[in-house]
Amino acid sequence: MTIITTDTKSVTAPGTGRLLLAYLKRDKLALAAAIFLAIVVLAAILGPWLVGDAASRLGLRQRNLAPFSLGSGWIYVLGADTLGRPILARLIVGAQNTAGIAAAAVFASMLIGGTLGLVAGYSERWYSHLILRLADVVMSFPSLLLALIVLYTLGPSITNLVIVLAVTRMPIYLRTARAEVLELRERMFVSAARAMGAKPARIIVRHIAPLVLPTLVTISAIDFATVILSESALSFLGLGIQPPDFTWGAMVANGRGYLTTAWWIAFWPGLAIMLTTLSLNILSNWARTVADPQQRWRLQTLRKAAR
Amino acid sequence: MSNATNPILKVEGLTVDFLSDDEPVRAVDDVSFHVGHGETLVILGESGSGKSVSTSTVMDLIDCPPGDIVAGSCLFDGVELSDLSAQARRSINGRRIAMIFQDPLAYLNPVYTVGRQIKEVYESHGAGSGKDARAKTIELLRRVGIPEPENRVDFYPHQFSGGQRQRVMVAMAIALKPDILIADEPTTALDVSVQAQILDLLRDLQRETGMALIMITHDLEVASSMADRIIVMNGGKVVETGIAKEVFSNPQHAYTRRLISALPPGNAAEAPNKRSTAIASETLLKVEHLTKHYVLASGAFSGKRTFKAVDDISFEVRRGETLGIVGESGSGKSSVARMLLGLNAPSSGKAVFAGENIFEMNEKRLMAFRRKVQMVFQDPYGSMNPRMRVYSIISEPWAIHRDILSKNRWKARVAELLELVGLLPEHADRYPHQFSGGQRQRIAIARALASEPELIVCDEAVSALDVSIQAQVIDLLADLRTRLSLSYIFITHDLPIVRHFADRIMVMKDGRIVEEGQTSALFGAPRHEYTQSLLQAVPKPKWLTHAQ
Amino acid sequence: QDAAQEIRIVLPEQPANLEPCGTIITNVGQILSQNVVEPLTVIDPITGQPQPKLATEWTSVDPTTWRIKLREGVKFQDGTELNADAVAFSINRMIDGKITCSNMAKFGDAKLTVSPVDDLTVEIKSDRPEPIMPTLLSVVMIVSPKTPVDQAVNDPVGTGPFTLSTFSPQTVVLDAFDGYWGKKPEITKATYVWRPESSIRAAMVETGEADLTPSIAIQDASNPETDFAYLNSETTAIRIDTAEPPLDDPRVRKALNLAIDWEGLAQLFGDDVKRASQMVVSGINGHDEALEPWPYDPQEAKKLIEEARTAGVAVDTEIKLIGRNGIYPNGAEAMEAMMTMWQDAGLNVKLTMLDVADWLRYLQKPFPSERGPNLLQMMHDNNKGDAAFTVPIFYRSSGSYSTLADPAFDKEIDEALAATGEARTNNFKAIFGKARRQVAGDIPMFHMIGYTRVGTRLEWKPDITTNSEIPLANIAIKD
Amino acid sequence: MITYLGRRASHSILSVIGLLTLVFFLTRLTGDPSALYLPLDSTAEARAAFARLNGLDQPIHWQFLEYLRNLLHLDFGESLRQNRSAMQVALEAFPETLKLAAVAITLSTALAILVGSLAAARPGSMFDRVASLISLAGASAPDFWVAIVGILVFAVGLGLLPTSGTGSWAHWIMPSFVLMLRPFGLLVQVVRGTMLSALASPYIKTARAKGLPRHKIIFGHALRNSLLPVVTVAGDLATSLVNGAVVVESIFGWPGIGKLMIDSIIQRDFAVVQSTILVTATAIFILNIAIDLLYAVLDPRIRY
Ligand SMILES: Nc1ncnc2c1ncn2[C@@H]1O[C@H](COP(=O)(O)OP(=O)(O)OP(=O)(O)O)[C@@H](O)[C@H]1O
Ligand SMILES: Nc1ncnc2c1ncn2[C@@H]1O[C@H](COP(=O)(O)OP(=O)(O)OP(=O)(O)O)[C@@H](O)[C@H]1O
Ligand SMILES: [Mg+2]
Ligand SMILES: [Mg+2]
Ligand code: NI
Repeated sequence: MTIITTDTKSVTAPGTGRLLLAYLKRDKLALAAAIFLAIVVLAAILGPWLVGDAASRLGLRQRNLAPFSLGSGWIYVLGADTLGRPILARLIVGAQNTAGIAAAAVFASMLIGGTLGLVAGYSERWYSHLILRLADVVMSFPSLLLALIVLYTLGPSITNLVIVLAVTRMPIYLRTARAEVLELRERMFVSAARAMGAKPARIIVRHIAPLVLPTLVTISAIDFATVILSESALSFLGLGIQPPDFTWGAMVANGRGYLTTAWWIAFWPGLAIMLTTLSLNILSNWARTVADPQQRWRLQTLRKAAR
Repeated sequence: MSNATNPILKVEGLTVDFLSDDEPVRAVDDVSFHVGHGETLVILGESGSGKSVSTSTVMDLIDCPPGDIVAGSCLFDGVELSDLSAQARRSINGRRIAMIFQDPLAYLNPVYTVGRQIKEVYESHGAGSGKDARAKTIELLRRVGIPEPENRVDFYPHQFSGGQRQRVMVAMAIALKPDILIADEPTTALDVSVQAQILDLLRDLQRETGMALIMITHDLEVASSMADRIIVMNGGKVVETGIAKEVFSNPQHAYTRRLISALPPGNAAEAPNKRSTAIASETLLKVEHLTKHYVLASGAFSGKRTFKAVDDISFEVRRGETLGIVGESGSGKSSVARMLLGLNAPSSGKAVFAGENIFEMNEKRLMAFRRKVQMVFQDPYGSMNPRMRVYSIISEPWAIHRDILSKNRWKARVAELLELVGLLPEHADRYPHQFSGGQRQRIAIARALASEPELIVCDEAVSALDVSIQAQVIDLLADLRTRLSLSYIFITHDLPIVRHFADRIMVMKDGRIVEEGQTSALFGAPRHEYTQSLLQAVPKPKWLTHAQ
Repeated sequence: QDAAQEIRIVLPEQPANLEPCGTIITNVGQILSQNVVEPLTVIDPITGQPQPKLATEWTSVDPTTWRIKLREGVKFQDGTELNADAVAFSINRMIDGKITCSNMAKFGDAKLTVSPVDDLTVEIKSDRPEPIMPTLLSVVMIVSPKTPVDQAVNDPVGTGPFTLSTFSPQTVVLDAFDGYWGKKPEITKATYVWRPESSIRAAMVETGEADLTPSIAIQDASNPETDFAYLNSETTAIRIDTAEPPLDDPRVRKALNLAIDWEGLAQLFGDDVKRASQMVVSGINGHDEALEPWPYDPQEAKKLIEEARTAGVAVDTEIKLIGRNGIYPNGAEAMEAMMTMWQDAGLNVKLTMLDVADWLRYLQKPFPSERGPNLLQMMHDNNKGDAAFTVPIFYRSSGSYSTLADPAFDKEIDEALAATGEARTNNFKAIFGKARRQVAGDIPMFHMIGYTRVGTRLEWKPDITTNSEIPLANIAIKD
Repeated sequence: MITYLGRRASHSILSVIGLLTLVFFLTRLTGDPSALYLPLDSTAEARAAFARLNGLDQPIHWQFLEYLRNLLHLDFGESLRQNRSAMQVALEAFPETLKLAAVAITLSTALAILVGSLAAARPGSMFDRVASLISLAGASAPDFWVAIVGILVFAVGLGLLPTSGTGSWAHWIMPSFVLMLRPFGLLVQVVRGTMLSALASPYIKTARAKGLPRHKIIFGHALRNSLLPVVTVAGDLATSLVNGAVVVESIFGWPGIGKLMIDSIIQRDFAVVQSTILVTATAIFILNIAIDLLYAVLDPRIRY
């Protein structure tokens, strides 16, 4: 997640990084979230190199090994999956594809949807209507059908998967951004900027976007989970990630049939998804506080005067 | 009259800080005052001296944190307010203590009709509901001089003019005839005649119910006409306090003396002025038959209703000239300004700026035009992006028009501009919500000056400033005019200021120009009866009227 | 009517329609077959031999003609009499091509003509010898002559012990038919609902919301009291595309068979699965009990691959392993495991999982051009008693799944198809033997096991036919 | 207003027609249905016959013209799978989905507004933290996971609720609960975020100065000003539910349009795909028009 810096850089450039760190320390929950995300990112980068082999080694005779059974070594603490592979190793290795796909899809949909929404909300020209009706069309278009069409016309690949996910998630950003713009553009400071001769692009980027962004980021943080889970639904069609590659979403889907007998197969990856989403949200709330000058005091030291 | 022994409100040693990572900002420093039944206490003081903060504290409106009440007590009717539960304080607010806020647009909820917002006061304190409350609301609006209150009651705040919104605030505050009314600059956007009406209303209320009035104003005439006692604040401290007449006739503190001396002498006609000396013959702006109809909220099935806010007006501004626009509140002054800036589309008419009709410019020409014309808005808070620091706000024109100033000089120039309008360079790091009303207005002026335009439209640009800072800003504007041959359209309710500063004056009423002429001619021999009434309505000191 | 005599059955899938000509489709057959509509013959689940149903006797007049004697006194649920005309009507409706008739597929491209001989006798002629006609007749569902001929229906009327009373997106309800010719079933009413999730179906039987559910997943079959395993006539396999190098080399194909840890893989499908050496299960005419499956021998596999490599076979070519999502429980896992094992053996195998429609392109001729060397996951279901439903499509060069092109083998197959009795059985056994030992054109995996959960209230056990029918008449209520 | 509605409606109709055209051609890129409808071992002849029977042997533009012509007679084609009118199939399933979606969205929006507002009223408080954690956990948990565990616990374990199916009110509890999780979690966050900004606005000070009770300040003034994004997000979530809640529908055996759509897509039952999309698209377009009108109601500064 990017931290929204409206203009902090211009004034407090030297200390911005340190300041943010201080703000992070003030919010213990956000700090924990940041640490967790850092671990996920590390796993994504180093995972395949660290435990890549273990993650793909078959162990048909220890399928569905229960978690915390110590006999098989630490890598099996979280149990084994339906092919007897250690879940811990798979979680670590899966982080890469999971985070990569979800981040790419969420970011792309937020960027494109948000931009189109800003334009559609600010402008009253023909293209703003066109954008909105296109969004309606995308919303009405079943994502599975889209996936199938992409699969048949473009073939399976991770890029295409990201495209499908991004396109289907786009309308929510578009419409939310637009709704906020509809109100914001009536505000006086927007008129003031126009009166100063600011071009629409500048008004949108400098004045409107910073106020719209927090909501979009909030949505995107939750969308992270949605995207991970719907990615695994698409792999059913052959568009999703294909074995031997896998994601947490695929792991969850894999354990679907085993909830009664081997809960851990779907539970751990589900938990990983949940914790990641949770962390992203906590961090996005934190960023929201940092970005809002009227809320920022919550993270400041607030040195009181002596009395 | 003054009931000093048993005041209804007694504030003692109030000290308020605003906290952040840096050193706390001390807004109010050991302030004490009191007010009794039927008494009027006027708080005078420099802009940013803590007037609003100290009165807001009484109403528990300062959020702590980031605010921090370091010390002080507020005794209301013998009860220490800070000891009361939140619930108990709530039931006092609105019913027994009411407040009129300084910046009416920001302080009105944009999504509710004003009627609803006033009605709510009745309803939440169990003083009427439904039809009954509505009838009372309409009556209130009528009393504060809103035209057609039966219809206007269902309008939203943005459909009112600045002065009308201020009157809505007044109406809301006096709805329940409170024991104490705190009026924070209640007449800054009102022309003299409406102002007189509002002041009369407040006086009537005081007579009727023995209401105590705490009035914050920068307007010495208003102060003198209302005050029983006066306190003067400067830099967060009370620097002088006393009976009104005493303070006016025999000011003690240096700041007070400076204030009083800025009061224009009785016959201002030949007082020194700041009118321009060199007006070119070149016409900069020529407005012809400008008209604006506002479309009023129309239900799905009723036809469109329109309201004619500006009705066929024509005027011109020459280079280096200051055109003052005065007129009744709601007469269409701001509407004209907004149209000239291309913010509202006119219903018909032309405005030719430097040979080109503003209303027919394409995007590109409009950009170039806007570089040359700047506006200071009537509601300064709303006109600044809440997420931007003052530095970014003031430097924005340079960011938009890259050729004005090279980036490495922005910082110095921002500091310079802040100082010119009487602020400190370190204010550049703050956000708009951390300023007082007058300070925001000055930031807005600094921003308008930043792009070095040819024409500045000032809509009540100095209305929230105390006399000393007002004088400083006017000097600054006058100086720029001579140096850069700037032109101004100066919209104000403040007759002494226009008289002092404008070369030509245009008087508006009901969307029309009722009179226009050179300043001295107009002030010397007003022809239209509205102009005459304006000039006569100058408030008289209370101690004089009282003596009769 | 008594609630105690009513049962609820929960199926995995909603039947898309109730056209009696589609009873070979599992979820249609499980509702209609033998309940609402009845065929002329039924297959004995143990011997695989046809037994009388609406036909009481059959004789082969000449190699292409069969004469069928019909049961007397049978009435359709709409009151019409069952007679030769009605049977002719049903068969003609099936073969006319005016509706899409899935059951017809069992007849291949045979051309049939039906002629009533007398009121209760019909003669069926085919354009080529059809020695297993009585077996084939088990897919001919006899419907009332009032059924529209040019339109598929959702309200079938047959001669079965139950009539269809409701078909909604949520349920199918069958009510007992009073005028049934045979023994009156104990059950008076059956309600069918559907839930795709196996664990939910199992739970429904557990809570008593339903009485019976076919095919639950192995991991849900956890209660020996209610859960019954049955060999479900399905055989899983991997087809090797023998036309594409390096798979055209028999050594590589054998290596593929040898490289799999079969015992380990069997873990995925439960303890009761049977390792398969051929594409039909025992009980099907032609199944060779003596045929040994490939063992697990990774050393041998590696050796064979090395041999092939030295012989100039491009064994490092990427081989596509094409799986189909949802083909059978744990199918995807199996593919993943097999891919890993083949990679361990030194083959460059890459897995792609496809959706049905896409997968079908690889399964059936014409195959996609430039398909490259590929292995295809598949499953074959022959519960019709005879290897004729298996051998030609897999091994004859004209077979729609076949990648082989061996005229000699074709000839053997043709002979087997035309043979009868002992000779037929032995011919098929020889074919399976050759396919396993010499050709190795496929990798038979397992004869699969189905699990059915039957509520404690019912007296019933699933068998090999359960995948295609659940005759309510066979279900008894315990008291 | 009327002109806006008129223009909006005409644009929407055009878009739906465009959508249908798109769907018509694109679905036909996804493979030939005949293989799916005939048994694996059927002959080439049988397949040709199938194509002929269902008009699939015609050139595609010809099929499209045929489709358009039939549309004019309100004939939306026959389902390949179900042997009956495709539109009838779609219209049978749609109300079921709509009912469930309406319940889930209304409840979750109402609850989220309550919880989100209260959380924003005391940011950083225990309530805020707990509400955020719970709502987010619900929103990011795999829905089938919650559904199946719910069934195992409440139906099998405790025997309180039916496992699945439709009928009594008890059948509604679990499906609507599962459907509510994501909207609830997302909306709590959106409400909380926008409310935080709204609560810092000057007009809140006015409300306090008026002596309004706390709940009126929060729900009357702040909430009303933050509803725009909330309504938008709720609307978007509603559309995604209208489009079908596949997991819930299939696990709970709810005969809705989501499962129907998926099945039809997988089975290439083109007429049903087109009909379901026509139905849901109409609903979605109407919903979006309603939401846009709601903007103007919620914020008087917005005018069309
Ligand atoms: N939220 C805040 N954070 C930091 N400083 C603040 C904040 N609010 C007000 N101040 C500072 O407190 C001081 C007093 O402000 P206050 O609004 O009381 O001034 P005022 O006397 O009402 O001035 P004016 O006449 O211009 O309205 C000012 O210097 C202002 O900059
Ligand atoms: N958006 C609007 N919709 C309807 N009426 C409006 C709108 N804006 C302004 N008006 C009306 O137009 C009239 C002129 O408004 P304007 O703001 O120009 O007055 P003004 O001369 O600036 O008054 P003031 O001195 O009080 O600020 C007022 O009666 C106001 O109620
Ligand atoms: Mg103030
Ligand atoms: Mg105005
Ligand atoms: Ni004034």
